[in-house]
Amino acid sequence: MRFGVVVFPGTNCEMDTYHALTQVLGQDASYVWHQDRDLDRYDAVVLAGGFSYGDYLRTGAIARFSPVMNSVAEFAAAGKLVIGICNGFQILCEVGLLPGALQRNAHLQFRCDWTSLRVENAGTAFTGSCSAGQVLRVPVNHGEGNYFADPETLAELNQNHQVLFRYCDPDGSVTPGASPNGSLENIAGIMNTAGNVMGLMPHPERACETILGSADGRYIFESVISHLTGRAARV
Amino acid sequence: MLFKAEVKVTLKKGVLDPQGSAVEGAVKALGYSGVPQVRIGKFIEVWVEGASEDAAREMVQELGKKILSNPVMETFTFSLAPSSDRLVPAVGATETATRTGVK
Amino acid sequence: MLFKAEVKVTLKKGVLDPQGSAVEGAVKALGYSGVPQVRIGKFIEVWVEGASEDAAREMVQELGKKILSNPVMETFTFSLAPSSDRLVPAVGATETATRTGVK
Amino acid sequence: MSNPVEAVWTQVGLKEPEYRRVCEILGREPNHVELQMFGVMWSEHCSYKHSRAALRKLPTKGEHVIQGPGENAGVIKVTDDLAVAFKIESHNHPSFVEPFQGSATGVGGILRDVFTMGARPVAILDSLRFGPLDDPKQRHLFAGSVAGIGHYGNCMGIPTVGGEVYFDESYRGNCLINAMCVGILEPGKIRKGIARGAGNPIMVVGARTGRDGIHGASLLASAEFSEGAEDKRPSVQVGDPFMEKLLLEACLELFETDAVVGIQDMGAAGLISSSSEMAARGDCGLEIDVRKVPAREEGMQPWEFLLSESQERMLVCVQAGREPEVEAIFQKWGLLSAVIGQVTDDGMLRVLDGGAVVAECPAHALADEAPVYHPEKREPAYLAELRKFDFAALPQPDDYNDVLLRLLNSPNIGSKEWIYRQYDHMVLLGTVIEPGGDAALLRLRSAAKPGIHLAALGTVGNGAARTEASTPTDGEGEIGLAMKIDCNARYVYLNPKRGAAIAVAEAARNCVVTGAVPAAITNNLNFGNPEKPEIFWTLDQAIDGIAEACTALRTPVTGGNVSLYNETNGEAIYPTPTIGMIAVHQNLARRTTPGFKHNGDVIVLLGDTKDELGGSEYCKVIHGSVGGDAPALDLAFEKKLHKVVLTAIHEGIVTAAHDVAEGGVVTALAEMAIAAAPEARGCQASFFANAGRVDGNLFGESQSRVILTCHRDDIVRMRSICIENGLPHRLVGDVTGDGRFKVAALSAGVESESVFRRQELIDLSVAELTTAYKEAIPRWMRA
Ligand SMILES: Nc1ncnc2c1ncn2[C@@H]1O[C@H](COP(=O)(O)OP(=O)(O)O)[C@@H](O)[C@H]1O
Ligand SMILES: [Mg+2]
Repeated sequence: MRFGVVVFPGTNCEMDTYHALTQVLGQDASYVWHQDRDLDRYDAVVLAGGFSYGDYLRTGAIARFSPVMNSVAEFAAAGKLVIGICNGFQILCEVGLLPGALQRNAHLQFRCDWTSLRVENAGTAFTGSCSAGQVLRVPVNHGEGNYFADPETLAELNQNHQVLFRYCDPDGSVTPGASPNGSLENIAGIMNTAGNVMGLMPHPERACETILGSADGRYIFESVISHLTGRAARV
Repeated sequence: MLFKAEVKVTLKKGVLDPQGSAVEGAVKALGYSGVPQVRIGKFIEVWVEGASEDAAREMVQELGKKILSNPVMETFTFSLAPSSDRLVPAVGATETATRTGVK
Repeated sequence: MLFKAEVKVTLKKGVLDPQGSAVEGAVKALGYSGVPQVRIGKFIEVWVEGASEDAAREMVQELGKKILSNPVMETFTFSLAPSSDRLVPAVGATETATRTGVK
Repeated sequence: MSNPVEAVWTQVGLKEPEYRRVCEILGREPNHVELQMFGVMWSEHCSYKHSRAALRKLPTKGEHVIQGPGENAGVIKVTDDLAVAFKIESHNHPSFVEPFQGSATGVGGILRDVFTMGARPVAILDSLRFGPLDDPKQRHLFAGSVAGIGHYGNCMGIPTVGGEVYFDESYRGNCLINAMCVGILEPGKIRKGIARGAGNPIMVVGARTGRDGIHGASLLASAEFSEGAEDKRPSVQVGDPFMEKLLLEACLELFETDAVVGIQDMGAAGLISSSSEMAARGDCGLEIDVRKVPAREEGMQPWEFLLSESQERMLVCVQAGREPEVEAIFQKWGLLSAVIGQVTDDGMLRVLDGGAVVAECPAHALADEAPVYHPEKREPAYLAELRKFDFAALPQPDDYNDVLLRLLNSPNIGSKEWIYRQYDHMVLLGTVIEPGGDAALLRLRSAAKPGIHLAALGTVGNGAARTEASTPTDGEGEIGLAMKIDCNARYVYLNPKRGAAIAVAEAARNCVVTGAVPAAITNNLNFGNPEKPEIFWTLDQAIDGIAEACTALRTPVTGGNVSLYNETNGEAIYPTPTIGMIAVHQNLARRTTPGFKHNGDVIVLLGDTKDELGGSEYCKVIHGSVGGDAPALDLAFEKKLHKVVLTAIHEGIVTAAHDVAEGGVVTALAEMAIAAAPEARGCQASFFANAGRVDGNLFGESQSRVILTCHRDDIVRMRSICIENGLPHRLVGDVTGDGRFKVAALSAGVESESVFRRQELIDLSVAELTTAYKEAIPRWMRA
């Protein structure tokens, strides 16, 4: 499958995402400079993590106006898969492809740590290789990952099973202490109503090799790959 | 004509403000008791060239909506007045975003 | 008596404002040409209980110096007026944030 | 000379004889601009005039050293196609004034030093010193510095993988912020800070120039702090890591062309320092027009352009005619580039202001001809006093449980998680041993490769790249880099030479316990005012200590930084020669960490335990005293220890390893139990305590010791490795699975030497240990 990894000025996880997709998962990938508009050749697009435009003003606030974002919106409207990791998630919220917003972590500190994620909905393009309730060990790395949405939006997200991952204890229970950032209802990752745009704060690309501490991130990428190829998961 | 707008961006009611709460805590820790609440927002000074005050106002309103605030959690208000500030040739790191061509 | 102060914290002249520059660039790239400068500061709303307006004013002045601004790089001004706001006791994440404490 | 003239040199921080020397060189009195240039270039910070002669004692050669001191960073060769550039830098004074921005820009500066060499930065380490945390001002400095370092490194996407921090009274008025950067490059592609080729253009690239930090180098970093120094303070430099990220990517892309003759970061003393140094290295002249420098502020004077320390800028000497290429690359990254002058062949640095010459002097005079001082040195009287310290007067504790918990709860020993959880320590996918143990360990087959930049990887248009998926290995046969930054300044205070040697040995030991072979160091000499003979003696001794240790351990010094005048109101900090160590790991599958791995593993203590309490954290925390001498150090013995540890690790018989440092052997053991989490393991151990005091044996900080664990079946082999190398060792206990931490002391019985008396001294749950350890810093920072 062909992945486009979108790079804004200030993006800094593009090499990691590229490494995971190509070196570990054996997929085709190439970088998409934020001024490019042509996404036709890709089966899926990943907005990689980092600090686009320095995170100045608000995370994702400036990147959302990049030319590539129009194409990403069209790509998504055509039903193709879009994944926003960390800063990518923040951008997708700013541009309105995903509901809600990401606020400063409740404790006000940047946080780089391992977290446990409970898979809330295993029947999606992004989680098909997981089982419901499965706990994935994936690190977070952000200063603003505190998910916020107004009560109506939150209710809708829950109703439509759009919440894909919640921070949990290693045994799978969702407790306030398990959240690294004070996120509403421990939300770590969500998708849009159409089910083809996902944003998540944790970094699955950092958890694709056991030597790095976990290979659980592969469940997420393998889900996408098998959704795209229509074949069974390989994990 | 040059105008200067002062844009105040504040969090919507009901949106938690961890920074504000932290300041409340710090204020208390310093021994001040009568500070029931602190909310932290942004104060953005925007200098705009406009044919008229109305034109300038319209522009700031647009900027406030499009970029300076995020309607999911924030609101903004602004005041605007003619400015006689002498600005350093409008450059600075500015070029960054321009040249990298945010649309 | 409850007062509400609106504190504007701005960077001192000459201090680099990377945020402001980035926004300037973005604004330009969005096609607005007449925005020579943007500077980003903080807008802080502080509710204070005071015996008099003067007492409240004095307190805000102190807070501004000690907590709300970083005198090495920033300056602040404020306005203050009686407030009839009914403040809801802070809740939720507040607790945590308070404890992490600024400063 | 009349009075008004006298003020002239002091205004720029020069001494009268220095001023006279300038006049001699020029054959006339300098004008205002020239005076400023000499003032800053001949400042301690830029010229090393007090330390230069002593620094020559450091060993700098080794067959793997391909760039020693003198360039922006040192470089060693690791494999035929991979070299490592690394360097350390201090930002002490600016951080004391504004901790967040001071520390952030410190990181920014050291990153530029490394990528200007043509390397891609892959790791940052930080070394921090503050006063005690019960002081709100210290908490403010600490919190601000950590946030600032995180802000810069995190935004840049470069992992901060390790560091160290100490809190001590001596840093109350003068914190230390040292940052080290490690980068990778192809050995043949080193870039240098040189200008050459008359007619070649000189370009400024990156950020605009404002009045930031003017006189930072000459006044802030080259003089003591005193009350009321406020007015001397330059405007605070604000870091823009976003700009620097663009600058990094643009420079790496530029280096793939051959348009660059030389490049240098514009750090301390900005344009004047970079231009004169580049000219001096190339033995040429330079003509630059300050009006061509993109300015951020209005009405800047020529000398302000020359001295500005605005961040995120580089000076580049380009092949004539290639300017458009350079411009295009910087433009792609949204950055400015401007030709400001050209190389000449007359050896002069000529500064123009819109065409008119405003300053002219030999480049060598500025860059190389600052006076070299051989300051007076005198052994400080305090040392003799300290040596008289009577340990017998210290009572032995009644409750060893309590002692251990208090030690673990000391911010100097306790977990540093509060710090490194604020740092991205994983980005680039290289970190295979995260912070929290001893050294950090990075794999080289990470997402970052030398010479890699986005254009080379193929942005859209170059077609999609596909690589065969490699089966993820567990690192078998893979090479890695271990790194650690270390300095126990209390030892240096007690014994400058030995203390400095211990810093080298300890940094090396921390790398060795991961399985890596120490290769080279960089160092940051943080001291007080060198014009005081006692301070200079200490500095000189410390350099001797580093030299001795580096020679013995075969870790040449590839560079470093000197930060002097770390004093406030006449009070100097502890002498703090921070050592940044790089070590090479030949097989990542054998990487070793401190946490206990298996129940039933046998615990082995390597090295000699002596009753040495001098300089220990135990004496400080439990008895509130600092005295005696630093622990003994035998470098040949240290080397032997390294050999044993490395042999055992690479034979695959070591399941966990940890060096013994602050808090002694019991603390080290406790850390191994704590690090076993999430597994609840414990241990049952006993130590001999017949030679001297029990507390001295348990908590003393004898050097050259490592605790490791082995499977029971491998013990015979482990012992024979020790015996073959003549290394003392003892089996001290077993790893247990009950989550209890038990330690006993063994002493010779009264009746017979061979009958031991066993005294159970410590029995705690590992959960209790963990709480004490993890709360050591947070308990202060919540206030
Ligand atoms: N300032 C810091 N920044 C990042 N990591 C740190 C810092 N201080 C300590 N650490 C990490 O915490 C661990 C313990 O550090 P330290 O107590 O200095 O170890 P040691 O006693 O072995 O020298 C190491 O992995 C170290 O890299
Ligand atoms: Mg150690």
